[in-house]
Amino acid sequence: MTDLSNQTPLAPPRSQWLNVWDQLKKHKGALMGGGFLIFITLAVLFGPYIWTLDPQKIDYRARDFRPIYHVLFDADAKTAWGNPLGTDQLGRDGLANLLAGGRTSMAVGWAAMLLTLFIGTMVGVIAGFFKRLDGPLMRLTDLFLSLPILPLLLVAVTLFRQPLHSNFGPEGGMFILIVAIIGITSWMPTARIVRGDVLALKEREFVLAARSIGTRPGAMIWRHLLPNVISPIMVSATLGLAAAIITESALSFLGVGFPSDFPTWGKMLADAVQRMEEFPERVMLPGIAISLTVLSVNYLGDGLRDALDPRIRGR
Amino acid sequence: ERGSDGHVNIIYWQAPSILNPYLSSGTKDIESASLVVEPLGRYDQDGALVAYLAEEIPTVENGGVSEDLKSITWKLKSGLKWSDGSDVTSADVKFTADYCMNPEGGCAQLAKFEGVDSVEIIDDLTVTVTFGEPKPNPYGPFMGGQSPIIQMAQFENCTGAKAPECTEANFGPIGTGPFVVTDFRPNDVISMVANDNYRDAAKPAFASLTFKGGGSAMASGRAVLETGEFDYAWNLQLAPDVLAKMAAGGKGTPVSAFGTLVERIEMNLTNTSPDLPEGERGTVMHPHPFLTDLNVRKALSMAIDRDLLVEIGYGQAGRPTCNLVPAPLAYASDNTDCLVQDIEGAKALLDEAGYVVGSDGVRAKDGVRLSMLYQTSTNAVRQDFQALIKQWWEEIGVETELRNINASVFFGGDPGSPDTFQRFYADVEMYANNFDGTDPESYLAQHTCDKAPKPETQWQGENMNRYCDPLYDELVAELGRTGSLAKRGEIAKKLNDMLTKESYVVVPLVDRGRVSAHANSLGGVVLNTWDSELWNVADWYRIK
Amino acid sequence: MLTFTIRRLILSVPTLLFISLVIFLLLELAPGDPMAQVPLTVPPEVKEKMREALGLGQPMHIRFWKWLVQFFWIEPQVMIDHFFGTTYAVGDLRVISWQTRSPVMDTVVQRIPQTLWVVGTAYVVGILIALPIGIYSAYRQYSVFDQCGTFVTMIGFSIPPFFTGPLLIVVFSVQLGWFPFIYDTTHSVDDWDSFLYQLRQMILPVMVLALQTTAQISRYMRASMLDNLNQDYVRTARAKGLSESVVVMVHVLRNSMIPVVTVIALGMPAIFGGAIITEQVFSVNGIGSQLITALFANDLPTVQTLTFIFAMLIVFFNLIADILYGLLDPRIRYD
Amino acid sequence: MLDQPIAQIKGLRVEFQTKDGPVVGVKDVSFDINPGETVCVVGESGSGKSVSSLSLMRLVEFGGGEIAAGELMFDRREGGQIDLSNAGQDMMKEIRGDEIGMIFQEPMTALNPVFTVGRQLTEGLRVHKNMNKKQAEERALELLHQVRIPEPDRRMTQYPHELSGGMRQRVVIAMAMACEPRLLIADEPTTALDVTIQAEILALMDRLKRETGTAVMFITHDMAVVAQMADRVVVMFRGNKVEEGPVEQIFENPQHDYTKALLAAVPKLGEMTGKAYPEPMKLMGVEGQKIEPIKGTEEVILSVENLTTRFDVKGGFLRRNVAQVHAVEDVSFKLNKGQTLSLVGESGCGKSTTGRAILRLVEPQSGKVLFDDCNVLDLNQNELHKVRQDMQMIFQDPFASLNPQMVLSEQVAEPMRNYGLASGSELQDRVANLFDRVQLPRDFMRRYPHEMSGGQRQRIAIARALALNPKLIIADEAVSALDVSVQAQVLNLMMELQADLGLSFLFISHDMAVVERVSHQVGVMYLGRIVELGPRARVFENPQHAYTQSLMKAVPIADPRQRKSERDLNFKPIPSPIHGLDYKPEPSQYLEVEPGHFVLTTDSGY
Ligand SMILES: Nc1ncnc2c1ncn2[C@@H]1O[C@H](COP(=O)(O)OP(=O)(O)OP(=O)(O)O)[C@@H](O)[C@H]1O
Ligand SMILES: Nc1ncnc2c1ncn2[C@@H]1O[C@H](COP(=O)(O)OP(=O)(O)OP(=O)(O)O)[C@@H](O)[C@H]1O
Ligand SMILES: [Mg+2]
Ligand SMILES: [Mg+2]
Repeated sequence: MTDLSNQTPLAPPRSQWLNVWDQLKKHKGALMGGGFLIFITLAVLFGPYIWTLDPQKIDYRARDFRPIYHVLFDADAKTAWGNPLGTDQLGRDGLANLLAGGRTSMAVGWAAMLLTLFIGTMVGVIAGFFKRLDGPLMRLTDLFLSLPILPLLLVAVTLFRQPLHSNFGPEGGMFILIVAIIGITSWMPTARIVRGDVLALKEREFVLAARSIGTRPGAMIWRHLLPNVISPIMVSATLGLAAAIITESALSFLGVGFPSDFPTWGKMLADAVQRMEEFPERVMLPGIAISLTVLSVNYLGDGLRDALDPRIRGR
Repeated sequence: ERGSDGHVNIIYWQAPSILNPYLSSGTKDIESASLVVEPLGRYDQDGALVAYLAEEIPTVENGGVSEDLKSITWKLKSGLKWSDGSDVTSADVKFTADYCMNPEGGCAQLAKFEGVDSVEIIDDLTVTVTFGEPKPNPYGPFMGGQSPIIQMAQFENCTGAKAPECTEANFGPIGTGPFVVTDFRPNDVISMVANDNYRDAAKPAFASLTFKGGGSAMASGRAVLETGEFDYAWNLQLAPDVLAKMAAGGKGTPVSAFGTLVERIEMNLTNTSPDLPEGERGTVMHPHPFLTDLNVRKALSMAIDRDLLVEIGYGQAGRPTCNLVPAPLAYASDNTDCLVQDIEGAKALLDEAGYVVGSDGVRAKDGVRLSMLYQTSTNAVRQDFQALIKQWWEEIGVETELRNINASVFFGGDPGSPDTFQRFYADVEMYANNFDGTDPESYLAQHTCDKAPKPETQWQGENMNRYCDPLYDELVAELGRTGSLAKRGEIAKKLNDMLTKESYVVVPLVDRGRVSAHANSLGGVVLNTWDSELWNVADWYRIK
Repeated sequence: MLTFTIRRLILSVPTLLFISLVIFLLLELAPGDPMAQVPLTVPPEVKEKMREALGLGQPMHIRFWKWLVQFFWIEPQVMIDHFFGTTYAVGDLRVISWQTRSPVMDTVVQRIPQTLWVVGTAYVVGILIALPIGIYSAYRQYSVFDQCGTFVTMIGFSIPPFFTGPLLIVVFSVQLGWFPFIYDTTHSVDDWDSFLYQLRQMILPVMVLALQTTAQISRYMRASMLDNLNQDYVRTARAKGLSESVVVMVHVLRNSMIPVVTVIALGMPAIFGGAIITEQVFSVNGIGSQLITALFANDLPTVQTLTFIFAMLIVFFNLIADILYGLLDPRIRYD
Repeated sequence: MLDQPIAQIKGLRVEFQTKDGPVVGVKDVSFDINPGETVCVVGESGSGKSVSSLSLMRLVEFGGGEIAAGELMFDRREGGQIDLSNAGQDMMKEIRGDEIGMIFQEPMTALNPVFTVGRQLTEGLRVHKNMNKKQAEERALELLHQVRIPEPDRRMTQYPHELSGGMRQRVVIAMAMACEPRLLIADEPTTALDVTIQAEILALMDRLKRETGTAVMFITHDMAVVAQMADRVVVMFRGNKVEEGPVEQIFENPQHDYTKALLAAVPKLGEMTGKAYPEPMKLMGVEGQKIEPIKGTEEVILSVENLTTRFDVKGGFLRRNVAQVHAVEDVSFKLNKGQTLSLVGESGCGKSTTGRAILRLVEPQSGKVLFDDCNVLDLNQNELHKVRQDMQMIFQDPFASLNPQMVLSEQVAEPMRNYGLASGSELQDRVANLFDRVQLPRDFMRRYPHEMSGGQRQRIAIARALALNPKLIIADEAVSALDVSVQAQVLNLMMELQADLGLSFLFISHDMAVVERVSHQVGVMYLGRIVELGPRARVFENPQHAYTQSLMKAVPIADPRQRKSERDLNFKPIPSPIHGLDYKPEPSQYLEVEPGHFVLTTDSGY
């Protein structure tokens, strides 16, 4: 009789974030992804203070050096300990460029991704939630989908470069411009996906329940809808980061990106494609950096999604 | 023997959009059209004139050019036939001139006909072109790839505003050249077969030809040098080491030749500070704070190592130069004093001029810092140049900010855009330019005072650096009046020196040649930078 | 649903008109000049004359109106003429490209085949690879296959085609010499051998493009399968004694396909839009390269027309996606 | 060999591999099922009933479970016993659906949303019985007739979401019975159904058992159903079997404490006869319970007049509007302050819709809802927001009505945030008080809905509804999904609150015994109309309308000695509430048979 009354034994109450962390800890991929991401972020942030070589410093006597490991398969290769990852055709240091390029690429990737997510989620949620705005907002997405990015960028450069340049400097201005353009030209898929999910969520009973307790639309979106569309947003985020880094490189490639003395991974990759056969490391290194970053964000996103989902967390 | 060598494949990484050179002046269009339509005479690989449809090149000596230099009389070869079998007559020649000079036609080669008063038919095979003023160089009309003869019968109804509507004619002009178009896909590919009515019965050796356009210089180089899919690739603008690596593929050979194309840095003599109001910014109203100082300009030039630029950017397709007009020999100045880099000298010069190095490593004088914006179009080699030059300039204490602009904006004349090379909202800019044919007169005339781009002219004009020297203008006028070749050369050299070694407003860097490549099995290729590269395609053959 | 479709179709007319206006204004605002590619040797006066000949002197609204008339009134007539041999449009001015001075639509029609061959095939191939990968990785979540699949697809997604393209060229065309890499657009398929050649010349660009498609679609497929695999109805299906393959491939797949099909439908316009970088790398010269050359040459009529066709396809396929969504998922209703 | 059991479960132990290490779902369970016998498995929520049955189908593996020990002997149709616990999946494929059929617990999700009912019904038949499409469809139609779905032909081509919960459940039952399995596992098959349908289904299963010798393993928490159906009863508690025996023995002489508690908590129809007002239930193990009648007041708080709500029906390939569901048709009633009015009726008769329409969670077509003398239907969004502070709803499905991503304390705090009633630590205090009030431990505050048992979730829903101190609570099947012991607790809680705070309840339910216990007034709904309305005692003791009478007759009695035979039940096919667009329903007219006791005189469709 005694043990009838008490319920299932209780786990000690814990903070929500501790729970998320606990869960994340068990996701090997997420841990590795997160670890690598932290590593690479620290590297690009503080690397330049440790590896103090100026990435733009041209030393044409030391040009076309191979990475140091190259000695392993070719004893006579031109290498130097001063340039562990080799140098490019102008003798600029590979490692220093990789670090400096990473800074820009990561910054552009993250900023553009966040902007994309912000606009996409907002439009998607609003379109899904307010029936009256659905039509106009979806037509707006159509419009943005059909805007060609190149002329858009050229227009933006023409209109805004000067003011941004004088306020934020050449790099800062261009950074804002590029992030903004990538952001406003890539939020549409997120918006559509989020809208679809919100449309379905809206039919769920807990939304009805929330209405019955007097939840206003704003709070409804914030408390009930957004947390439940986190999973597609995570997918968009991981794909978005990669897409932003790639788009930035394509823009540099087309000559509308950052100033030429401002390396980014994408630009390094694009520049090195010509010499791919002779100096594979020049494409491989930035390529691997991009891929690993994207992969680690992807794994981290997977893990976070699992961890944030209380249903899975319970298991 | 005609048609005995089968098929030949040509690749241009820019694709031709139209086969009528009068409606487009793109190199790709002119050169592809040169397979089909021909001028009366062409320039050969040395820049000398050779007769094509004309019996001979008219000169003052042979009486073809009048003594007063006001008219030139061309005589067609007899027995010439269009590819449809009809005869080529002087009416076609006159029609060609009328076609281009029609004010509504928007003819791209109008400059060739500049100064032409009238074109008269003398007889079936003879025409006379009369100029309003004496023309020391009367070889504008009907000379070179830009100005071929088109068939009157075909284009009769296509003059003026109707020119663009004749798609069929523009895509498949009837010509006298060695090939005839069978299929034209704009911006893609042209299929051609040998012209049955070509004047030399033994030519061309190839029965058919494919002219593929599009892709990249990289891909077209590969297709000729590495995989052998194509026989001829045009203008391989590739880094020298990349090209060398490709050439090691062994399927083909790169060939190079030099013309008048010079990569240069232009110095802006006006102030383009964004703080100035629009309308005054970048005009002669506000002189540049420090580039107006000859010493600064000179120091900037001295700091540059042109040999290294060539080695890195162009290899066999470039050579260092200090001249705006590097060729032909008669016009090229012997100015070579810029060829040796002299960083220390540059520093000394600046010291002397009173620019002292500040705490940030940048020189300044009276509060004016030597800080510059250096712009150019987007292009891998130019960006390498920018990086190198920036480094040198920083070594001598000049701060440099780089900017690269999409070529279609930079070279476009959109008056609304702040980024065009005419508007020149920067301190220095780099690009390449050349002149048509072998006479630099109009080229040098681009630096007269009135050619400066300004708001009133919608920023159109060719005198980018707003250079203005009455002496120079006077000399240009004199050049226009001078007929003697020797005298002309002298004046031209003087003008060249005024712009370069005397004032350093134009800082030439590299004399850029052209590298193309042909398959090892393709014979008869003679690279020509004065005219269409395909000028002698009739002589090409297959090495067996 | 019918009313929904009709309403959407009607609504798409003003939408499209508005889009076309926005595109037009955008292109007008964009810096650039059709004379940018004219050699510097051509003097400014001549350029000015050429600009006038292109009609650039006219005010903006007149040019827009002209374009509207040409595109919506004359071009359809040309199409009718073409199919029925009538002569409605004879003598009317069509949308003329500034570059080629020929009707834009003719070039488009000429280029659609190679774009469809290459980009279309790549899309189909990409989907065909992506679906099984997505399904199996979800079915065996966190298995070795899933991990590898994730790895490879994410790598594929994060590496730009301007890298994979040349890489494949170096390996397969230069080193091994197996496939040509300059696409022959004049090649016509009329027998087995020419078909084989067509296959060979398509393989490389198709591979590059399919990699991207595969990466994306397989991610969506996997996520969607995962959402459905744990649903109760799957257990019900199993309890009926259906085999695993039927359970997964019929019950789960059908539900998972709902979002994926719409993603696929939304990707369709891109097929017609071509693939700019890949087309350039392999000289395929499809619609994508037409657009990019036109952009660089500031050939506004072509850019405007192509972008607008693209916009029409986007609007159309978005409608299709919405309708498909409604048809595939009986729970969704439109009213 | 009739004495050989058809299935023997011996020492079953099922473990789940979770991220926190293995969890034991079933510890040690053994029992047999003989041919033609109905074994009822009862027990509290989470005691391992479903897991045991899933193990028998070998479906636990797909949910991450593993049969750690034990044997599952099964007697094949062709003879020969096999141990299912180590049979291959190929073998299982043949057995599942064909020899063992299973009815699942949640009808809402058990059907594939994108296939038609017909397709899902015929699938199994075509696999196991080698029927062609036509034969299978004929058989499916026959099955739908058997489970008494209205308009079976139409249903074949409909999608699951187009059916009401009860109909879906019947489709699932039909599916399980399609191949006439030798063993039918029914996991709470009738929980979502109203008494009449429930009675029909039970009768159907009974007939099947008799005619084909099918053995039935029946999982339920409704002791009345157990009493009606079972031959033998197995009682489970926390993964173990605690008691097993013939049904009479279990009911009359329970041995284990848990069984005793369970039986004590069962509300029995007729318990309230003679009492004018509802009163709380006597619970075992609760000391000092005060049991007092709850009188309430005579002051009208909610008055519904001629409420009508219709839904559009889309049809055809293009999904055009083809008809309307007349979900609520001309409904009027009055509810007094501090009292409870119950709406009863079969599934799909419009009870939930009525409740929602009052709160304007669905927009009614016409009518009046006077709450505190203001017409709710005329309010704009802002005024509505204000009114909702006084009217709250507890939803039918507590799980669905809680946000899966939000911790419980937040969900309870949300209404107070919405109205800015409290914030900061005051808010936390009030939430904690509410938890105390619904007798949930405070350390549940950080949990998520899925971490709770059904009963606990329902209490959260109640706490949330109470947060605003409303005057009226609409409780839509608030206790149907709970097992009896929890149900009793929740009912007592609600009555206690009513007594303390003077709450009014609109209580929606199909469980007549529960309704009898809690209501002051009862309204019987049929096909969108109220067919009978009056004080609880009058309606229960003197039902006037034919439908009410049959409803009363169908109520299962929690006494194994009073089984109803199939003949007592007189079933009428249920008409459809769907009518063409041009259909004009006539207004309802009532006859007052006794003071306050009204009966519909116009046609109700019954
Ligand atoms: N997939 C699973 N993973 C982990 N644990 C599970 C899983 N399924 C069931 N359990 C656990 O197994 C135990 C038995 O669950 P089961 O579903 O059999 O309960 P039940 O008796 O059917 O209860 P109810 O009456 O609520 O349906 C519970 O403690 C539950 O938490
Ligand atoms: N959103 C809707 N769209 C269309 N029809 C609906 C909708 N909601 C309910 N219905 C229909 O309205 C009728 C009444 O449904 P309601 O949910 O009110 O029934 P109920 O009495 O609560 O039944 P149950 O006891 O099964 O919950 C049913 O026929 C149902 O199919
Ligand atoms: Mg259960
Ligand atoms: Mg209901």
